[in-house]
Amino acid sequence: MIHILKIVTQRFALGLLTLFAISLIITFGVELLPGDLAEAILGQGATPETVKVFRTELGLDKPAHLRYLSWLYGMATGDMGVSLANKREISELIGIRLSNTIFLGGFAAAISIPLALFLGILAALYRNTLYDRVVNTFTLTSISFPEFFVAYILILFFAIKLGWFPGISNVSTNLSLGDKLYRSMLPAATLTLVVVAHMMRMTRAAIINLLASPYIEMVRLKGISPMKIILRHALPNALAPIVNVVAINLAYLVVGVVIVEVVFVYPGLGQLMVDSVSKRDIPVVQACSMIFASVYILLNLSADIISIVTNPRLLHPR
Amino acid sequence: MSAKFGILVVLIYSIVAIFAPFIAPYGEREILGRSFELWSDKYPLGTDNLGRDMLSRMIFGARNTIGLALSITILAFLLGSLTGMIAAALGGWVDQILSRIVDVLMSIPSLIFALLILSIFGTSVPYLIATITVIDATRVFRLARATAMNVVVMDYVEVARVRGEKLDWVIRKEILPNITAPLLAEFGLRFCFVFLFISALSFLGLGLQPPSADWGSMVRDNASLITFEDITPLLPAGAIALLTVAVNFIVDWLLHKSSGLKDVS
Amino acid sequence: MLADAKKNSESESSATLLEVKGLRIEGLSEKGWQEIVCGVDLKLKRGEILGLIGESGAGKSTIGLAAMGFARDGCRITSGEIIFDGIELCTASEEQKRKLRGNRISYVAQSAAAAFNPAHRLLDQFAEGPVDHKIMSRTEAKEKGRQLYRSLDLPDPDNIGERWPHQVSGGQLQRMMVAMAMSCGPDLIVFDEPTTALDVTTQIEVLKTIKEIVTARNVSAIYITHDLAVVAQLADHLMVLRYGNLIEVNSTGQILEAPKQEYTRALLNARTRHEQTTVQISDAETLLSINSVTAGYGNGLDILQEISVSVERGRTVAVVGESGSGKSTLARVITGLLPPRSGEIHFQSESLPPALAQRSKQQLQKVQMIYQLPDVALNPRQRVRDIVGRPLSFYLGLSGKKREHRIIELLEHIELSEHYIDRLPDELSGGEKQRICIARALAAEPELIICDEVTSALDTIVAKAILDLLQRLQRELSLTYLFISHDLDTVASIADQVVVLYAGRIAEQGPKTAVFQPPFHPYTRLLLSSVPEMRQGWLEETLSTHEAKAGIAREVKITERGCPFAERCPVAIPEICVRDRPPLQTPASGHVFACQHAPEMLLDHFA
Amino acid sequence: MDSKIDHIKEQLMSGRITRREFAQRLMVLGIAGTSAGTLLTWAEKTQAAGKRGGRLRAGIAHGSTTDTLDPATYENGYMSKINYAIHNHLGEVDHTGNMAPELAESWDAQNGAKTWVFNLRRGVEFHNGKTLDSDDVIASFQHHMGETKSPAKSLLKQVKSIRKDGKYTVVFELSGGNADFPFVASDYHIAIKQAWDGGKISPNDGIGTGPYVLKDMEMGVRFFGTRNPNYFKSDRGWFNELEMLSIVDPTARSNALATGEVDVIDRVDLKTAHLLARKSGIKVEETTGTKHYTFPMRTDTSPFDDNNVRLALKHAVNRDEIVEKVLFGHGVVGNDHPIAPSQPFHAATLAQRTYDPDKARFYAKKAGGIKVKLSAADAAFPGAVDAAVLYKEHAAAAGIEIEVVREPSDGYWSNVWMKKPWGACYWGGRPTEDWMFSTAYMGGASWNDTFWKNDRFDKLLIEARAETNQAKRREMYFEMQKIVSDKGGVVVPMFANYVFGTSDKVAHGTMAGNWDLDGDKFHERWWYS
Repeated sequence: MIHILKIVTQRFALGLLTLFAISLIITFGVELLPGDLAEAILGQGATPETVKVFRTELGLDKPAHLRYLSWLYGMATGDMGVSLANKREISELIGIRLSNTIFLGGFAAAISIPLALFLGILAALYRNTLYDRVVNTFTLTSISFPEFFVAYILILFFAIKLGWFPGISNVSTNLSLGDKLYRSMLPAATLTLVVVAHMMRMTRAAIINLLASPYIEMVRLKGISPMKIILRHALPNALAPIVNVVAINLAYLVVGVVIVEVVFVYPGLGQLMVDSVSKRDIPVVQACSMIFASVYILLNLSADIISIVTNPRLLHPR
Repeated sequence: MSAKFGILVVLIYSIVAIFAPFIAPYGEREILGRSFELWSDKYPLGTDNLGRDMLSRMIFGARNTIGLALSITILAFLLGSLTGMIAAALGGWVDQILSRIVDVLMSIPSLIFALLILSIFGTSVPYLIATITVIDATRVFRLARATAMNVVVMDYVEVARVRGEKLDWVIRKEILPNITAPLLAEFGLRFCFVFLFISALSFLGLGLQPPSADWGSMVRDNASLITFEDITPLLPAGAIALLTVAVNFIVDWLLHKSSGLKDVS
Repeated sequence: MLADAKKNSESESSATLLEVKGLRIEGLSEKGWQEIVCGVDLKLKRGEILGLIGESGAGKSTIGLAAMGFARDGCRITSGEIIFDGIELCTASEEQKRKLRGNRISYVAQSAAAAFNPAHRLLDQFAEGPVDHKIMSRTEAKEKGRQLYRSLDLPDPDNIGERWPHQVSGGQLQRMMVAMAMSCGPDLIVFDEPTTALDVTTQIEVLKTIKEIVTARNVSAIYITHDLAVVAQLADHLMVLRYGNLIEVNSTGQILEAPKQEYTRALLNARTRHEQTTVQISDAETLLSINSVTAGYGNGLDILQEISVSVERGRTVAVVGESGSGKSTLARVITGLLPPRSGEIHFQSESLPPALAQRSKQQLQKVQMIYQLPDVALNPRQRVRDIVGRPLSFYLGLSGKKREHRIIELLEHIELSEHYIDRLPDELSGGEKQRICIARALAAEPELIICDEVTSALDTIVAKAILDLLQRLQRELSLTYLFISHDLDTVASIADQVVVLYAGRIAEQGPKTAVFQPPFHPYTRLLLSSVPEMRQGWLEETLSTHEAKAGIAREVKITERGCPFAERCPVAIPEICVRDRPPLQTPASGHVFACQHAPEMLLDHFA
Repeated sequence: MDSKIDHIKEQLMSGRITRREFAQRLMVLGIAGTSAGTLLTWAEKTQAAGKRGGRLRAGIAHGSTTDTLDPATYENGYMSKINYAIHNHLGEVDHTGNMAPELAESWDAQNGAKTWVFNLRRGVEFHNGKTLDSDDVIASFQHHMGETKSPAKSLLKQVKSIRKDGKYTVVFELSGGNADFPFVASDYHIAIKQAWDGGKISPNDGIGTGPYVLKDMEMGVRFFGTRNPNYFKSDRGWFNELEMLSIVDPTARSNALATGEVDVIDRVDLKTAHLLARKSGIKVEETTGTKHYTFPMRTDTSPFDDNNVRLALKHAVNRDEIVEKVLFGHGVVGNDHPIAPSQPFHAATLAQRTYDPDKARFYAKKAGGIKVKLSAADAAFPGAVDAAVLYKEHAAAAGIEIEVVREPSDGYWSNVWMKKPWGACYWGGRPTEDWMFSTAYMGGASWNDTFWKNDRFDKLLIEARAETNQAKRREMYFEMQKIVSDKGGVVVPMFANYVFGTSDKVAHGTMAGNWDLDGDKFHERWWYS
């Protein structure tokens, strides 16, 4: 147990370091982008005078490193600051978006993870059969279409032709859970198609990899049924690589869904970040990237912890 | 069987890509007729929004897309696997530093990262290649490092070290040949992710320079037609999908060949 | 059909349990399907133990598994009949066979560490068979498990089952696997080399368990091994196999006393101890001297404590001990892979830098190493030419024709033809691989070769050939060996000097003649008495001895104080041995041992 | 007489008088009998169709999380539609392109159009119940003057002072005569908001006098408002509720309309407009306005400082093909000046420039050969990259080499526009000729994206501004258009229509073309049939 705690603390510290590095990269990356918030917001309407006034109003006339330091101080004291563009509290701004993003990601994960495991296990069980080939080809095909394209195809069939689900998912906070699920069905399905192949292939590969191991031969020689062999003996040992891939895909579901958000008009965090980058709203970009990075780091950390917890060698040292 | 199919597809694609100017009925950028003409003898797959021959665009697209995807994937593998192996072979602080850098890069959403870089430096082909290469290389690094770790503990690597071999030999001759199989498997998937990434970028307006044809951008340009049950966008998308499936068939077969025989003892 | 089978089993209950007729099995290789078992017949009566002997590639395991109606992936049974208690297994459905496996026929694998699922507790794995075969409830099954553990004298039998596989020592794990095979009360157990990977002392412990199980419960068994001496302790009949063919079948006694076939005699011979007198070199130069080296990994315990060994040119120094005694660590210290915490290493009176990176090419060239597992010591992606050729170009700068010529010369040295030059390791047998490792070491033209358990992964006949080769090379090229082994038999045949290592400390050290003759250090004595002898009844005799009772079934533990061997020592003096470091004694010049007892006392003890 | 009838017709249509008032005024004018009957039937059609009720759901392009309610930061179509839903302005552009009173009941120019007096409508209430007066108007203007980030600042530079003359009169003193000042004063930025203590507006309060009361808003996502029960226009603002979603992706927008998620979308993807129109229950409509797409060249930069180069390039483009393939026919060709055919002073008699590779080759030869880069991004206008590609092909036929550079959409306006020598640009157009020319063609104007200066042109511009004689004015603007077309640095290949889609349940009268969706006032002017 102390062992795990040590790993967790260590990773946590490294995670903070990573966050710090990212905040630096993002700040100065956005800083390097041509133009700033004043120019971006005024757009075609920017003249040197108006831009100057706007900059002063925003505090953009101060040097970048000073702004970064004050941001860092705010962050350290738990204050995310306010959006430059509309002066709203970033925590409030992001709060709604984040919960939407997590809702969609969670929904997609709730479909895709069990589905991927199920398909992967079956593919491992019936490897090199027609079923295996069909599932493999189908999933490969589904990941070789761009996300927006998958989305459009789903919209064509399920929204336009069949009319089962809405073509856009403008969820708002006051919707009931059922309504929310109904409205986000298509984006969740799109995401599922996008991530399921990777997880399914990994599940299959990890299990097949283990099927050659002596202890699997041993249980086969104990006369245990093939399904039980996979569920009881192969799966627990294949968990570490599977969990890793699941973590990567979960991170993707939270972090990488900008395009699905655009297509389905889903008010998520990705859209917020893209908007803010293009408007150079640095505090919001910072906050978003911190959240994304934290999600990534936390998911990886939990994958590591699950790997440890499911591995008796690490959990119960001699 | 499926491997033969894969090889056949890749072969056809390569021929099309290499000999595009001789195969295509019209030029890549030639504006011929009206917008969105239907399929006809003159234009076998109709014309695109500017009245360019769709078939010719597809054929030249093969050239640009495969060329781009291939060079990005190869570069990413060179960069990623080399650094990954160095991290595994040297361990210690070198490994720590490289791994942390990769962690940082991977924690930034890749689209955002690309958006930043390409907006700063512009979307010329070299920057496009460099950006996607770096993003892809981080994934390759993780894989290369993890697999190389398993090789590094082998006695034959120890033999080489005790012999006094330099890092370059250990990586080139001892580690690399033994991790090619998993790297190859990843290559197949990465290759297709590059297409997808290019098309996602062109969704955000950062793809390849016009008027060059590439499948990713072609999918994007015509994607809106699909909701009106027009199959035009399915052509480039299908071309990508077919290639992806074919490449992965070959990779699966290679993997099976290299690992399958070990099962028999 | 079913009624027939039942009748069969009733009428022949004392007669044949398993009958195999004309069994042919093919395996998939690069060249396609090839026959690996070529028409084998066997018959096994109830309560009988049949030994299947042969080298690797003989098809023993394949036959053993076929007896369960099982063929590994990449294998297929092409013809023949396998009748188990009236049931034809070749034609039986998968479901039928599944019901037999683990239930009426069970299996004990070579490595329990690999055969136990690391993700489940031991008792759960024990209970899995009976529960899934619906023989008993989970609680009943677990209770049965605890009973079996108790009757097998496993430590802490009530709780050991709650442990995870990695928490139990190799010998105990192997015994628990034997217990697991008994979980459903089978009619037949297939033992597939169950002791091959173990130390001699542990081997006795496992053999004891098997013997108890099989004889006491009247279970039939097929015992697969390459070690005649081991199977002689158990089997009623022996079948000698080679390349999938039956060479000789007879009762154990007959085979041991009067083998009919040349090959059987070779198998017997390989286990017979042959003392060899080595060339005496007067005034031998000290090549390597290790001066009170202490070493360990990371922040852990000292794995080696104040070890001093010197190796003279042209001689062979053997380092002996069970696993965990620190033998391989010593090799790593010498090669520079593990810089010692204290102490020095001199080579040809020149001080060797402790870390690998600090050593010069010349220094590295002088010490070469051969590893225990040729499979992982050879890069599977390099051809023999590159493997052997690399030291030639690296150290000696040879290239082109000269290099090629030298490679062929080296191949001749190791008795392989020049056709091997283009092979990959996968295309070589275990013995051939080890020969290539030797050639690679020779290619560097070293002064000293460290041989780390070079024969323990090989079949007996092959191992003997390798030892012969090493000795021949030593004579011809006047090589110096530091020979690491747990097998006293091997050591006895090759060493000039012997160092007995226990828990990182030297227990006894000196000329072979001195070490292997009374007075013995108690540990040396234990090791010697554990080496199986090629005669029936040896096991029972050994088990009855005083030192075996005290010494086997224990693990090597490093202690901070006292004598680490104290708790396994039959003559340990209570309190003193646990508390005080044993004094170093020199009964004769060059012979040192560490014990509280005086040599004369020990002579008495083991008289 | 006709003009008077027209005037009350307009008043009826823009909702300032009711049908009953219309009939009364006809009587006052002494119109009776058949013609009165015809007019009344017409009035019936125009007006009576208006029906209260329902929730209008619109899917609007643009919209960003970084948007704010501050009128000084309105930069996209989504916010300007919200602007018109919440706020009113002094006047509004009606469907004829003329200025009609809104919060100002009437206005007067004095002193050679240097002094403007605006009389405010009485009894107009803000959403919070406060009654509008001249302080509010002055505060609203001052928000865009002086130290401000507002893009309207440059428009209001001509305003020397604003003062109130009683509770309902505001007087503007201009530095020079401007006959079009009511247009300027009704610029969309200058929403009339309430003056709080201290005489300043609170820019982000979301309170106005407009047809809808802001209830809920998430920037870049959704706007929700309910009908303003006290709206001063009794025959406007028919819908009970208004919901506007920001749907940036064009395909998503048309999907939303096709699946009935919204009732109105703007900026229909031209590529698929004909397909969308074919769907049952959906109408695709368009209005022609002042929106035009241009390729401005920096005339201060080589080689564009040579008018031969400019003329060569102007002749080297096939406008018809661009209109056909980029606008899919939803627009008209341009004549290298920014005045739309729908505008009153459009130079209709000016010869239309056509694709003429020979002439282009001639000018190119005079310039010593042309090899240039054209920067474009779809941020400039939808299809800009395609248009540039087509241009390249057209010019190639005249031996002119154009390299198309696709610029990132992100940051296009700050990094490419007015920076790169030749690029693509979008102009929503300005309601008056003077405004358009002063904004982008007068020497030294801050948005003079061609960096062009022509003395004759600048002189005409100043004169025309204060000229009140319409015939003279027409002549002057005609000459200016010719100068821009022949000597200017801009290629104007096309005027683009506003193309939008609606459900067929949505009805409307004649639509204004100054902005998309009926002058961005669809929510106020339309109703459910």
